[in-house]
Amino acid sequence: MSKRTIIPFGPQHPVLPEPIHLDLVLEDEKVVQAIPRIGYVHRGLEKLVEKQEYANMVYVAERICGICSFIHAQTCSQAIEDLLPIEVPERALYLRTIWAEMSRTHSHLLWLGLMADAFGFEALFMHCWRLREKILDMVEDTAGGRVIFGSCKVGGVRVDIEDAKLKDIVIQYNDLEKEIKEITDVFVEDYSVKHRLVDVGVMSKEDAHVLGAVGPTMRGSGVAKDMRTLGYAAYKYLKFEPVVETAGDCYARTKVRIREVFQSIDLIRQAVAQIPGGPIAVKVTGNPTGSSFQCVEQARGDVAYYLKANGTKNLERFRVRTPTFANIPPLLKMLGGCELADVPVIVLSIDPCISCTER
Amino acid sequence: MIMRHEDIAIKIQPEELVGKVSGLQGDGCRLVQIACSKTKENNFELVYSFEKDYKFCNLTFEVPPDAEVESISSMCFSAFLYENEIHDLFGLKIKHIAVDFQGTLYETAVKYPMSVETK
Amino acid sequence: MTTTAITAIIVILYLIGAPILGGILAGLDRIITARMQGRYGPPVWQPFYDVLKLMSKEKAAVNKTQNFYVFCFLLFMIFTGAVFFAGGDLLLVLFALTLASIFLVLGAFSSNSPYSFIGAERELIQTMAYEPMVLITAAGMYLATKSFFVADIAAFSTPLIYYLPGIFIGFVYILTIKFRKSPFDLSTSHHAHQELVKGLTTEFSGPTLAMIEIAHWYENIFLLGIVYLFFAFNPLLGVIVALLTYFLEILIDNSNARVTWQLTMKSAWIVAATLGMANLIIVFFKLSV
Amino acid sequence: MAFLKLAGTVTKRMGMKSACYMYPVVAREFTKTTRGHVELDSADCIYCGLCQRKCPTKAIEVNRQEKNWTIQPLRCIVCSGCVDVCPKKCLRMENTYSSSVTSKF
Repeated sequence: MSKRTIIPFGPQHPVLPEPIHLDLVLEDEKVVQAIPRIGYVHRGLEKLVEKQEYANMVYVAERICGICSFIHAQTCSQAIEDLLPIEVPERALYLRTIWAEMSRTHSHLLWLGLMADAFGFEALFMHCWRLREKILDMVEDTAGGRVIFGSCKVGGVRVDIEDAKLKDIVIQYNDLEKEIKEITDVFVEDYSVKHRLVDVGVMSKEDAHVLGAVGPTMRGSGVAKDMRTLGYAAYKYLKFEPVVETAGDCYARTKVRIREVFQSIDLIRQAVAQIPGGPIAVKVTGNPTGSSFQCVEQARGDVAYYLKANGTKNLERFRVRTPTFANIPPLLKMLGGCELADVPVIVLSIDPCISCTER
Repeated sequence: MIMRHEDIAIKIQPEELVGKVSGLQGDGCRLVQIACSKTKENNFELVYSFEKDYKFCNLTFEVPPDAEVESISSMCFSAFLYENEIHDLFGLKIKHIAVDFQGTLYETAVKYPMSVETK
Repeated sequence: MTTTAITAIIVILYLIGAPILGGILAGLDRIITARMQGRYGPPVWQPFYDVLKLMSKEKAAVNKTQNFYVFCFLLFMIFTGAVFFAGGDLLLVLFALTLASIFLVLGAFSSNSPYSFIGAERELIQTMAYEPMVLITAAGMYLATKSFFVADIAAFSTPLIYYLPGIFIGFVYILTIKFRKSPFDLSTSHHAHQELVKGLTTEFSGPTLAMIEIAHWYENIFLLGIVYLFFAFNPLLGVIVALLTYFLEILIDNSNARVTWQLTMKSAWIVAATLGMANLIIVFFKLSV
Repeated sequence: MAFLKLAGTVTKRMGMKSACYMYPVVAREFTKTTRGHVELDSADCIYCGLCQRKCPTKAIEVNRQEKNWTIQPLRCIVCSGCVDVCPKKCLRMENTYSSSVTSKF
């Protein structure tokens, strides 16, 4: 018999990191329906191909998202290399892998912090970001930028990491691993945290598949799919298994990301141990033709690039499907029937990046 | 990893789309993305990407700009966002979208900024 | 000097001192919290700067009654503390406290914003959650000292904590709700970083918000006053325990997520029913035999 | 059931140095590779305009006749693309951020 209230949630809301608008239809504190609305930060980056040379599109791609920046640049470069076509030197592939995994660890720590903030745990939030800062320092030391790495280009990478520095990264990660463990244990074991995460926003394996969820959102529901298995960059030489949890709730998605942080650290160790010497880039000549389709695993899920070229220095079509875009329909499914207090937790559990989504 | 679109593309006719998609759905394929682009002849080329066990398959077909395409969101609910996006950016009409934003998903300053007319 | 004169001096001291003390406490809270989170934190006077700035802001209210309710909230909060520190009736004190918080809830309801509306509903649920324990505290103090008057309770020669350890723990538990600290900062939190924005106080701004802040300082000092009562046999120990309790609350705030209202309600009542009631029954039999 | 899992960490942190530093009172340390801002050694510059053409945000303006090279720091996205193409290697990437300004251009 309860009265229905509509709560406008966003586009500017303190718990939402980015502008998405949800109209939440409430019965008391129960969400009956959620209607999404995006389009507040559309930047028309896909349209920019008409003005930018294909080599410059790497810079544009990198700025689609401030967090998965490197992997965007990597995917874009991969697609253009595919169109040209050129072979990238081994060392560059390894360096790309190392940077991509560094980007994954910092993205996941950022997300863990935001998640802690969503369930009202300020101290945990600060500590996650304190650890992330150390990774950002390492990134700045190797690539030159803090969140916009700027180290990837068509044909390879722009800067090399000396072997001594690579060893230093592994040493720093070894120390960091213990500190990260100390913090992530709180997510896994603390009573009040579990109270907010377990059985919240449950999505079944079937729903995850049918609704096209990607990344940790999908793997938290028990679908073992990780695009890194495709073997792009140096992943074909590294040993890893997709991280899977079966419960499908926010707790499972959190656990997937926590385990992926450690998996990434392990991948960095493997890559540093195996990295060959040699050149880091090849000369790029000619203009791309044909079309390429790339699927690469970002921290938030797989990103799909569809590039079409016509033999001129400008690409014809630059299509990016970002992970959050694919995760919005599953999000709507999860929001139906949840408590108002759980809305931020569920929205955060897909790791939304609305600016990515709208490009 | 080399994945040329040409290698995984399957050319179909616009009318076949719904049948093909429901077949792929039945096989347990997952919708990866839908992309629209212009062709040299000022037509729209649509690419529906599906994936199963890391094997990709792109359904492609061309339609004239004033054509109407049937939505696949009744089978793949997640298609509704892609279809709204294609409508808002390219101006291609898509019928029977599960959640139709009626052109308000992206309210761009230039209507249909990537359409063939505004070249 | 007569007792009335002394009482009057204490009340005046409270009226002037409580907001200053409460503000400093809030400032220390922010510094300690910052240190716990690995930050520097603001200067200790920051809460005063905040309130002064709020005072200077434009008066923007959704409607006129809102400000009236908030004013009543402040007034009754001061009244609560004044009666308490004057050594008055503990029952009157506790019901005046409830009345004060009801005025704040009314103020939030009157603004018609869905956020403050749900915040107000949650505040009522919270009131329901902590009220049994508050009443048990009063009853326990009465059973132990045979008086409802704060002056008599404070002058009681045996340490009250000796009789009421369970009630003390239970009271500290609900103190987390009253201080609006994690895990129970449901209706409004210090950071405006929850699903209800700032819940109860979303629609208040400028001088009105400053009044709420000042009322909270009065409230905090009064609540720590109750903690002090448990150790009133030794004033120095009482103050130390009150401060330690506040520190404990900060520690709890920094190591807990915000829980749902269902758990708040359940746990507060379980604490009241077990620790509070058991203690009450034991005291009853011990003192009557 | 573990309560207060973070209590140990937060108590430990109380006795430790803050993880933040008081910027700008304490200066920030830049690494050798940090991309801060673009600088020109105008003595070597031949005003070829390659950097202007390569710049993705059109932040650089080169005038060959007047021998003029200007950059709009607020448009620059510090991608270092101009530094890579400069034929005379007279463009440098400094590792300090460009200083704050009060007006846009």
